[in-house]
Amino acid sequence: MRPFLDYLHSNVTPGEYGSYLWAVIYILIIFAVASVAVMLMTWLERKILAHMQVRLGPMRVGPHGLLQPIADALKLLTKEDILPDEADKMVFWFAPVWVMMIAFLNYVVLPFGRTHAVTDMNIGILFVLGVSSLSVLGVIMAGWSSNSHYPLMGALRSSAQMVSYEVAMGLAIVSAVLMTSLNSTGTGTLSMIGIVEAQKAAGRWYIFSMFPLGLIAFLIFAIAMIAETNRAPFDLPEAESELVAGFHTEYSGFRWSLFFLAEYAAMIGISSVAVTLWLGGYLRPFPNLLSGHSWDLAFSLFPGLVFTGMALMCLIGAARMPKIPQMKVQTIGLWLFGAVIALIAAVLFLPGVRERVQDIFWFAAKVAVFMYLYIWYRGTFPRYRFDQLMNLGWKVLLPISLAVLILTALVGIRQDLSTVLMGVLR
Amino acid sequence: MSNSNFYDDAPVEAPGKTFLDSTEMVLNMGPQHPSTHGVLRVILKLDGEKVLGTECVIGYLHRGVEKIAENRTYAQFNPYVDRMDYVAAVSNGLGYCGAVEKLISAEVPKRAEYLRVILTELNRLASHQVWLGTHALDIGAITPLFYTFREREEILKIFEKYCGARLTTHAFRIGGCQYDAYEGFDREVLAFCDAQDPRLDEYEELLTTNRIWLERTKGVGILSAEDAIALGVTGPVLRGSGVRWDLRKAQPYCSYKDFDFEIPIGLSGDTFDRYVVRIQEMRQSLRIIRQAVAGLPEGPIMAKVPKVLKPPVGEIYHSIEAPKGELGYFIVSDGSTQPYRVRVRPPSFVNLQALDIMVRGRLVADVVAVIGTLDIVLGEVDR
Amino acid sequence: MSVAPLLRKIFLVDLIKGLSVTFRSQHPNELITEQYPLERPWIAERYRGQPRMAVNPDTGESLCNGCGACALACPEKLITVTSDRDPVTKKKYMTSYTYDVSRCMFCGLCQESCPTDCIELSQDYEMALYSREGMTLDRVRLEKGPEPTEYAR
Amino acid sequence: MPDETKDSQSPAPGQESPKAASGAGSSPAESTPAAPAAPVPAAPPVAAKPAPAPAAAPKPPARPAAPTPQPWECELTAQLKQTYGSGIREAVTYVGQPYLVVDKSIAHDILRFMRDDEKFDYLVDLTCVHYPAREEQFEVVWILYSFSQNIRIRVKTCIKDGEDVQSVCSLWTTANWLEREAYDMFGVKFAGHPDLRRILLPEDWSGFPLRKDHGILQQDTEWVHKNLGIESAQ
Repeated sequence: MRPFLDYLHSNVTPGEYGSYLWAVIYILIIFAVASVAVMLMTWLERKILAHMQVRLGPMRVGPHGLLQPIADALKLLTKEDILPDEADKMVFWFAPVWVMMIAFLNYVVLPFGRTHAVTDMNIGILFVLGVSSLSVLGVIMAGWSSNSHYPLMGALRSSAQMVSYEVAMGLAIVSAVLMTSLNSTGTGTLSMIGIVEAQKAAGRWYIFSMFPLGLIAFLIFAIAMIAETNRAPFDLPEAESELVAGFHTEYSGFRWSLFFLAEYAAMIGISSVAVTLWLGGYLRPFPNLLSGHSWDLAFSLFPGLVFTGMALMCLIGAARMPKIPQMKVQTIGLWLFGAVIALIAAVLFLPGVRERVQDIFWFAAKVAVFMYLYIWYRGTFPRYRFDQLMNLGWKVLLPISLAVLILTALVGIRQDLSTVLMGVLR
Repeated sequence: MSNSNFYDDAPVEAPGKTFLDSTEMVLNMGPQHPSTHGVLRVILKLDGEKVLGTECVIGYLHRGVEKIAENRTYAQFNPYVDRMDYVAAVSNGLGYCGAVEKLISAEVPKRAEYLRVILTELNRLASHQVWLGTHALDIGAITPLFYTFREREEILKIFEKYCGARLTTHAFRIGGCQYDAYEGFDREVLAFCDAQDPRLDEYEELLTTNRIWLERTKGVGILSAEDAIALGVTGPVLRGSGVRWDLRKAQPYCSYKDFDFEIPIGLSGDTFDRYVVRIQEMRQSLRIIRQAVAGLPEGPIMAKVPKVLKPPVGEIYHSIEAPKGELGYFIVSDGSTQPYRVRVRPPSFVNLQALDIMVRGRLVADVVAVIGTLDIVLGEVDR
Repeated sequence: MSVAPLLRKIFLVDLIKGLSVTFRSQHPNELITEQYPLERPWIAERYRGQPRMAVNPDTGESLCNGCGACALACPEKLITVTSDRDPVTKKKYMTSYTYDVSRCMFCGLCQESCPTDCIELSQDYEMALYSREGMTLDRVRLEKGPEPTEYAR
Repeated sequence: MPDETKDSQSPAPGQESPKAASGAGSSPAESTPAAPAAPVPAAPPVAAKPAPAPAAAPKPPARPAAPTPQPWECELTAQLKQTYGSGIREAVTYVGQPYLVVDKSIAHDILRFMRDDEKFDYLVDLTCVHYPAREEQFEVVWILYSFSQNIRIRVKTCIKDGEDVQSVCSLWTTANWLEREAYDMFGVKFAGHPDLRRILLPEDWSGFPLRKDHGILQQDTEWVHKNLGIESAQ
């Protein structure tokens, strides 16, 4: 029991600490939180998209449709599980499981805080790249095993798309990794925590370093990651107006919900990678500009303040609910919801908690921005056509990312280069 | 409705070859496909994603409107025409009433004609808004649909106030209009026009300059002017191909002579041109509405038409510029109270025929873009 | 390609313009959704909805004189009127009246043809039923007029 | 009238027809049909004084001034009559709309002539009318329009039941579906059509619904009887 609790006083991840038990606990927590985040994400997506489209979105299940994801989940779980007669049963059964597994496998190395990660692999980012490219396998399995035209075409599109955008994405990642080696010690790292710590040491996020190289690399990654997760405007594999539902046309009920869960989990996962690589991961904003004890304190109050704000929004919303008998239950529900959030806010203000939670909060906030962007793009842009998508991937993103990589390398070794050049000239 | 010939073209399976060696795939799109605008079924012959040929299977919504007409009196058939192109019901009514009026040589009062113009042009706006929303939705932009339907709602409210129905309006009667403009009609219509201009700009901001939209529409579904004329397409599809022909100008009916407006045309006949033509047409419609409201004369709204219509023996063809193209009615009268034959010349039906030539050799994604740009309504295709 | 369009393309001006449109639309004032059973939709005065028959408010007698003009005018032939002649006053009066709403397309030709303004299409629009029975309205139902539906949760 | 012609503009690029100006302006007989609402000069507008008509509903309305078909005389008809003689059975205008009734044997030639020489490059519509009482039961109607002259005319021919008409698919591509629809609805066969099948109705439909002898309830009753095993309630 002792070593079990001892971990809490250590300052490393469970992986480094070597405690399998804690690793399992972390995994369970991450799985639970990610699932809840996905549910919340579906609600947010529907709400935000609705508001962009001058609609209200879900309003009936719970106050402002807050319980809609639960209702959806219940519906999906109780739906008939249809297995097409002509399908390749084994593969058809396995595809959603595979996609789901891969989507969550990424979370193993994601650092939500200095110590909040399952493990800190020294090849972390390589692991992410490797694992995320496996998800295409599940999509192909789903499309092929359905034995139907639309899924097959969706799968074909998906495989081509994911493979080609992985190249640009990988090159963009390499340029970020390259930046880690450009510190005083000259030792680069592939570890996710290492990369964040390198940004801390460098005193700036990589999106701003070597301006505009970091920014361009980040933008390339940001585009490629939308394509990787099959989201608008690159949602060709499931292009609704063309392929009905793409690779998961034949899926229904629980199996379909696994795909759905995996898609959102992958979105959150890949956004976390972008945050880690370019946006300083779990670091708080302006570590240099606004340093000092009082600023530290001010920033540590942020999580609590945000939750207080959310609680206030709930309470105001509850107060402004129409005063009619039909809305009574909903109003009470919103009051309660606000109260729960207020309670969380109160907990977050506690001195012991607020230091430990800060990392996670900043990380989550940065990921949330990406989530909003995902929804925003979906609400705004038309969809690319298949050949245009390939053009963009191979003819635009790939050359630019190559150029960025080379330039980053050149800028990184400019001192050595000039020495060498000088030597040659002499 | 069958497609026997279509499958006959499939390559004969050579001995020792499996289906894996075949490069062609037959994809059945519709009738329950998200982007076939109703119950259109298109069978695509594909090589990978490339379209080798199409076959439209239509008739799922066939209600035999022409047969119904032979069993109704002239006035009774009027509500049925609303059900053909149900997003432009008012235009259908205008065409039918105009045809019967010509048959009985009735002179429609000026005020009624102006009211008809206002409502028909509002309907053109509504129809184009439905087109824009669904077309953008097909290409993947899901938001314009809601913006366009928001504005369409305003038009439908005006319709509801004017004639008591939103979609199947039955707004006009043979010889004029049943309803006079309600109190505040002109004010509301003008307010709508003023609100519409910035909204149109908003749509254009979302789409016209958007690089994805441009890539998806430019050079897609090109229809040359020669092909367009040979295929008999009309309306924005014809004008998008560069033929400046609009029945409102070429053979003005219903006081369109009085109004000053332009006919926008496209240059290359691609999807983007048709998009621009329709957007410009919406602006021209606003212009016409403003002029018509400003010049709305006083007076009767109904010509003196006998209650029981018995047109003289004869036949008539009357066509109007509906939002989708030339909507014609060919009516044969045998002197009785019921038409002997009513033939509807549906613009959507004829325009749909151009689908094959427009998508051959292009990608699957272009098929939905082209179906969207043709702006078909299956109620009218199948009648 | 001149410089300005190129720059616009590089800095994604077109995309940002589109994004700003959707972003602006999120303002709560732009919402247009009507929460239907809670909020009653606006209905025009001339709305053509469920049919009803007017009665003389003073005497409670039907305004219908049994002429059958509505039945003649109806394109769907869904109105049946039977009438009789009063032996004393020699006036025609209506004996029964049925209206099949399930086939009605609300064109309004019946109310236009009615010489006494008896049959009219009212503003009631909640006519959905779980079965076809009850869709054929008789005189009593028509004179009682629409019964507004109460929705409760 | 010339204004309208000008407004309509020239259609296809490079198709500046010299007929555009002269066709509408020169002969009054030819320009009349272009006016959609203008009544034929000989027939005064009927709606001018139908005074007693609306009063009594059942009584047939007075139709003293009903428009009557007028002979259509212009260069075109003269030329056609000269070439085809009695093949041109009628050339008349009715309410300002000219039409030709021609023999079935020369219909295709006339249509080709119309398209090639007279620039009627747009086939507006193709349809049929069924007159069961006549010996030549079906009247096939082609409605043609010329962009350059801004004139719409109808060409009609009469055929017996079971006879073929020459398809015009080779002249106007648009005829393809229109002929299929005419076949679907009337059973009129178009010889030389590349793919003459039903278009709106299912392949296994029996009969041709727009023929006058096709009862509207007959198909319904049969279907209900066959598939549901009950008598149709209609």
